[in-house]
Amino acid sequence: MSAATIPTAPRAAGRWVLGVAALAALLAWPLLVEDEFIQRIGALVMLSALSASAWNLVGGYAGQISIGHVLFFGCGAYASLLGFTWFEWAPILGAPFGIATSLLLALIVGSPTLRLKGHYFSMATIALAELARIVVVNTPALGGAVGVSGPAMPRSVLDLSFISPLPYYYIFGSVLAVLLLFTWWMSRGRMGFYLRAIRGQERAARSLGVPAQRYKLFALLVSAAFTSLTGSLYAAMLGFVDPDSGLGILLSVKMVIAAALGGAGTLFGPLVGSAILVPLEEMTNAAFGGGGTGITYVVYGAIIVLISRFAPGGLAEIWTWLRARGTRRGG
Amino acid sequence: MADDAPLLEARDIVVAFGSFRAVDGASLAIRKGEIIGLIGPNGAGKSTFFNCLAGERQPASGSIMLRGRDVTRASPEDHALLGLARSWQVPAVFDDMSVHENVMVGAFLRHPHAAEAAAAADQVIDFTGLRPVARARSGSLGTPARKRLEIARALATEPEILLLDEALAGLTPTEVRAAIDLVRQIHARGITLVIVEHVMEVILSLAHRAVVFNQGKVIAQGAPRDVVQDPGVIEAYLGRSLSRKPPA
Amino acid sequence: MSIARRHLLALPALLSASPLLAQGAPVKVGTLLPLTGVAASAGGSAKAAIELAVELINTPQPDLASMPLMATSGFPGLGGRPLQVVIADQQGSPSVAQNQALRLITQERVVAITNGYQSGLVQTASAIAERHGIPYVTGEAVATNLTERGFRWFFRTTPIGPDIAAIYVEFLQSARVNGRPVTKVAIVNENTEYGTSIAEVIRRTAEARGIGIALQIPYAANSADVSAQVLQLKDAQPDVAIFISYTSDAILYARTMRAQGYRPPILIGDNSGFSDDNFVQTAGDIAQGIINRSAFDPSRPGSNSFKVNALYKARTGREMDDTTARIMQGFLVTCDAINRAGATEPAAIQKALRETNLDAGQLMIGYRGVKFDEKGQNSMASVLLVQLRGREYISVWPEATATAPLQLPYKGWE
Amino acid sequence: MILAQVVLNGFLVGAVYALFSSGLTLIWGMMNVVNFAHGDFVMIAMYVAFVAFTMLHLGPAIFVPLAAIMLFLLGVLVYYALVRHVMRGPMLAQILGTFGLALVLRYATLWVFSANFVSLPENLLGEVQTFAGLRLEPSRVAAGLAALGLTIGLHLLLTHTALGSRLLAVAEDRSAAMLVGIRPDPMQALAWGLGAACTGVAGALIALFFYITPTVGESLALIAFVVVCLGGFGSVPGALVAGLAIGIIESLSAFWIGPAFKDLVVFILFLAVLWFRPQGLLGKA
Repeated sequence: MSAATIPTAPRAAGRWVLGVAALAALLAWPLLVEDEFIQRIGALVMLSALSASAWNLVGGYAGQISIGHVLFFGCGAYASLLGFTWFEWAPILGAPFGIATSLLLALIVGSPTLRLKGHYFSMATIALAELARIVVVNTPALGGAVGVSGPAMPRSVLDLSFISPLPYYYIFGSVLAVLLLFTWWMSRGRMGFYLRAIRGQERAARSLGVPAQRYKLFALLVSAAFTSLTGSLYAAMLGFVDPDSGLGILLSVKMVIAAALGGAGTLFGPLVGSAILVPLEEMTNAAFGGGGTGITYVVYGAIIVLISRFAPGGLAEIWTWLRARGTRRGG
Repeated sequence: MADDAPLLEARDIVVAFGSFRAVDGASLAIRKGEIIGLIGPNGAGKSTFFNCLAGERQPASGSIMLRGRDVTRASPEDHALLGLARSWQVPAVFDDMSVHENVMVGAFLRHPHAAEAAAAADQVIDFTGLRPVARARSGSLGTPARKRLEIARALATEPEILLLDEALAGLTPTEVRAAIDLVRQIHARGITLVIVEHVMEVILSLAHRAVVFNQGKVIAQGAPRDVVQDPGVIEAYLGRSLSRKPPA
Repeated sequence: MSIARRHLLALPALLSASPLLAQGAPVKVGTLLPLTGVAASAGGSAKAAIELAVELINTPQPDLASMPLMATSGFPGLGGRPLQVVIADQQGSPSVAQNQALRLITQERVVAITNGYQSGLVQTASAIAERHGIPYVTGEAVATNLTERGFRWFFRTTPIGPDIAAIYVEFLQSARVNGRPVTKVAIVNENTEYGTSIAEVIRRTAEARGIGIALQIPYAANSADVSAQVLQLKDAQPDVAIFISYTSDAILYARTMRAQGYRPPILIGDNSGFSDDNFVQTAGDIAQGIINRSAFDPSRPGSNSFKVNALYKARTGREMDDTTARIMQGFLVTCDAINRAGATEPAAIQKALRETNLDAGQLMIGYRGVKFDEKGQNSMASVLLVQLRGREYISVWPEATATAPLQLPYKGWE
Repeated sequence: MILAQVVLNGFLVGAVYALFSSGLTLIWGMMNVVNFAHGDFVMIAMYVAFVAFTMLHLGPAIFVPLAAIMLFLLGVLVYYALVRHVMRGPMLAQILGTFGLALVLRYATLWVFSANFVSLPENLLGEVQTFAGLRLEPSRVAAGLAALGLTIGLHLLLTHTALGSRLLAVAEDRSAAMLVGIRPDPMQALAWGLGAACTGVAGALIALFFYITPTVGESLALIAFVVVCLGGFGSVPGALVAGLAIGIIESLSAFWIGPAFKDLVVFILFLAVLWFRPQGLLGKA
């Protein structure tokens, strides 16, 4: 990188120490906590971070706000469980087919929808996901409204049917690590710059020779593949998917808000967002859900409102601000 | 490509908005090394014509050749690849990126690897005098710096021809002089320039050839000083403003 | 003020009353219900019923002495230990249902889990219970496949699709429209799992017994408008229209049929939406004579159903509907098994559940009894038909158990 | 005859769609702020009508304006307390903030009123009328007329008044508007107030014939978003046209193809329109 962007040696060293410590903490904490419910929340954080990070490629870096990513999630989830229903495969073996279907769908719908600007694009993605949901609901071969199930009893380890949430945590975490490494590599190279330029001013980017349509489509393809894989992993863990839980609009929105909360278009934003949202949702539900008063969502919603009110750019904004302050004080 | 062939040539360009012909059969040939000034009253069609040249808009009829290739229907990114760069009337910098990163986006066109692009961007930043703000978020810049950044970003694509759309509008006289200097230095690097400008001073002091638009047509072209004395031009456009003696 | 508020007020009284009578550490039972999301209204009713059940078990109820655990306080089989329920919100999500099942098992250390509401959620939540070896009893989920999974810890007290279809078809075979047998039947079903599966089993059963389904109209639940379906029926003029809907659509159908002036000779509204007291209160006056299936007939004074309903009404101001009653019955069966197990070990409770053998008199609902087959399905579950009169459903069929004679044709708003 | 009734019902449903989209046209379409809580604004207005009728014994002539006023205040409050700050950030922050707001409104209502379904008597505006064999519900006709009235009113406000041009100026370019001496905050707050007030009228009228429950907004909101987008952002008449079109298409496709597929038809047509007109039906290119 250029002279201007090379961090000074002590800061680079500090960053390495911080990174290694964070990684160690991420790897070790579930082993130190014995509570399975907490471990499971950890696994769900990873799952949410996976889908939000996949979304982040298109929605964050390229700035194309898709609210229909559940389409790809559903492809993965359904491919896994249909593979079992039709051929008695271990659910995870359906994942490649889910990814293939997602890529195909992304290719077909990507070109026309990525032409659309702003809200029109978002609405088109919603419409596409809803279309998929309605088609599945009305297609008995795809499980219809009833949904499809995985193996009731684990047959082999390949079924990924574990009593403890720990294996899920580490499996999801490893896939997330691959995705984040890719994102990191991408963000530092031409593609990352081009996607951010497209987000900033697409017309200006194109005048600088950025083939916007091609890059957006490529981002969508990678994003779709990882979102689909997330769906397959989800289905393997849950052993059940129906049109609402696999293709419902709420899931798309949750990918968006997890990324937005942590900071869209940043590497760790979706992970940070998920690490806040998922435990918050589960904890408020555990604490207040049984009361039946809805206070669960009042608290959950209010915290989201407060974050958006005080850090509209996501929590990454606070981080940048703190770092800027630190630099100023240090320098 | 023969040396005497035009670098960029537009023939009989027509752009219609409904029944209104914004550009109505305009033609223009630009040779390598020229500085062309496009002038004309508001709504004369010069901006629309400019956007056709830049590949931003496709004409209803007519053809555009860039370095011997037909680019009438080519995308803006293909224009960039062929060595045409532009700035925008309303600066369109990437607000969330630093100045250096903005310039890198342009540099990536010829330097696919990040390290090379960064080095190339550094050179352009030094050339355009943006070094002091290189690390700043470009969204925080004022208008003069944004305009300069636009030019820097365009230069980073290493163009043969640079199209500037009112790059000097809204600047103070001091800033205008600095900008004129920059344009001269760009030209000195062998880059052909097309400038759309309202400020006559700029056209008169920079342009080799002025092209006057009125009602979608090219009504006159030639040396700026001759053109501004053309009676037809005076009547169509310059009118009162010419009574003021242009500065030397 | 709202009913939710009243629950809140009643709760402290309940908590402070029970320890006085029962002794020892409470035995925890978990219950999964939809307390937020589109099914929240049903979940709210069920929650009130579960809380009533806890109160009934923990305090002596001589009036209900024919039912297990009612005459005593707490669990006599466990030295009088009181019952404590931990209610969790599954939020209508299969994933949350699993999370909450896991929380109930690992954090709350419940000895059994009950209910769950939507079949898909019961499926995922019970898979967690199965892996952890904790008994799971559902009182209301009807999807047939739930008891086909070979689970050893899963039990179901409610009648399922085939039982439901059988009673409808038997009724249709005996019913007369203008003096002739029923020939033309139309089904309008919401197209999620509930509506689809019930419609399917009715169609199969009816066709097997020679009654053709002339028209089936699946529709998407929570529609803003249902007039097209009503007009389709008006056009087709079936002898019988069977609606399978959730509460929101049930209300809209009743209103739209009135607006479009459509009344079939026989109108059947299957359970869920049409049983919901919300439907009866908001649209009952314009749906007079609608026929519903139910296992719960509180219209006969002196019966357990009547008494439980009266207690529920005193608590909530509303009638107990069939779904709520089936949920409560499932919960009571679980508690009876825990008591008979004489221990809180899951295996003991599982064994006691397998040995369950309750007769009709020991239930608060109209089943012939509760006895689980090898798959965990209650083989004695049964259904009867009820008809809306005023704001009450009265049992009308089979005639042997009916409180009042059937009235045809359908009156609607007149 | 049946077909005529199908089309008429579709038309009236379409008018309802247009009605509950009218407020969104202003907030999302003109001011370019995403409002995920729109459906819940409608829901709040329905509860205002319900409380006014059952507890205060007020008729529609009073509770409709009352809902408009209450929602106007809610809109202004939401603008100053939340939206103004959220607008500093990217568009995503609006999704985040209004999504959270939607949850708070929806479940605070559930807290107060419980999840039970309630409704107003269906004959508050009179009994069903029959004209030439066609059946008309007065409450739905009122909703249709209100949709028309609100659309025309909003359109006139935006195109024919000084206030309207100031609103548009702020929507177009906040900083440019400041340069010509328009204070953007009061204008934006006013837009939110007006948008919410339209929503208030819509909710109170819809309450006349629909059931009321805290989650009712959820099922209505998506259609409102499609209506505004299909009509074209920034086009008030577009939303009316789009609403009516969707209503009629839904009704006909539900009758002919089946109600399970009516949304399928609507979404396919929606995507087709975007394919040929990426700016919506009446939007500017």
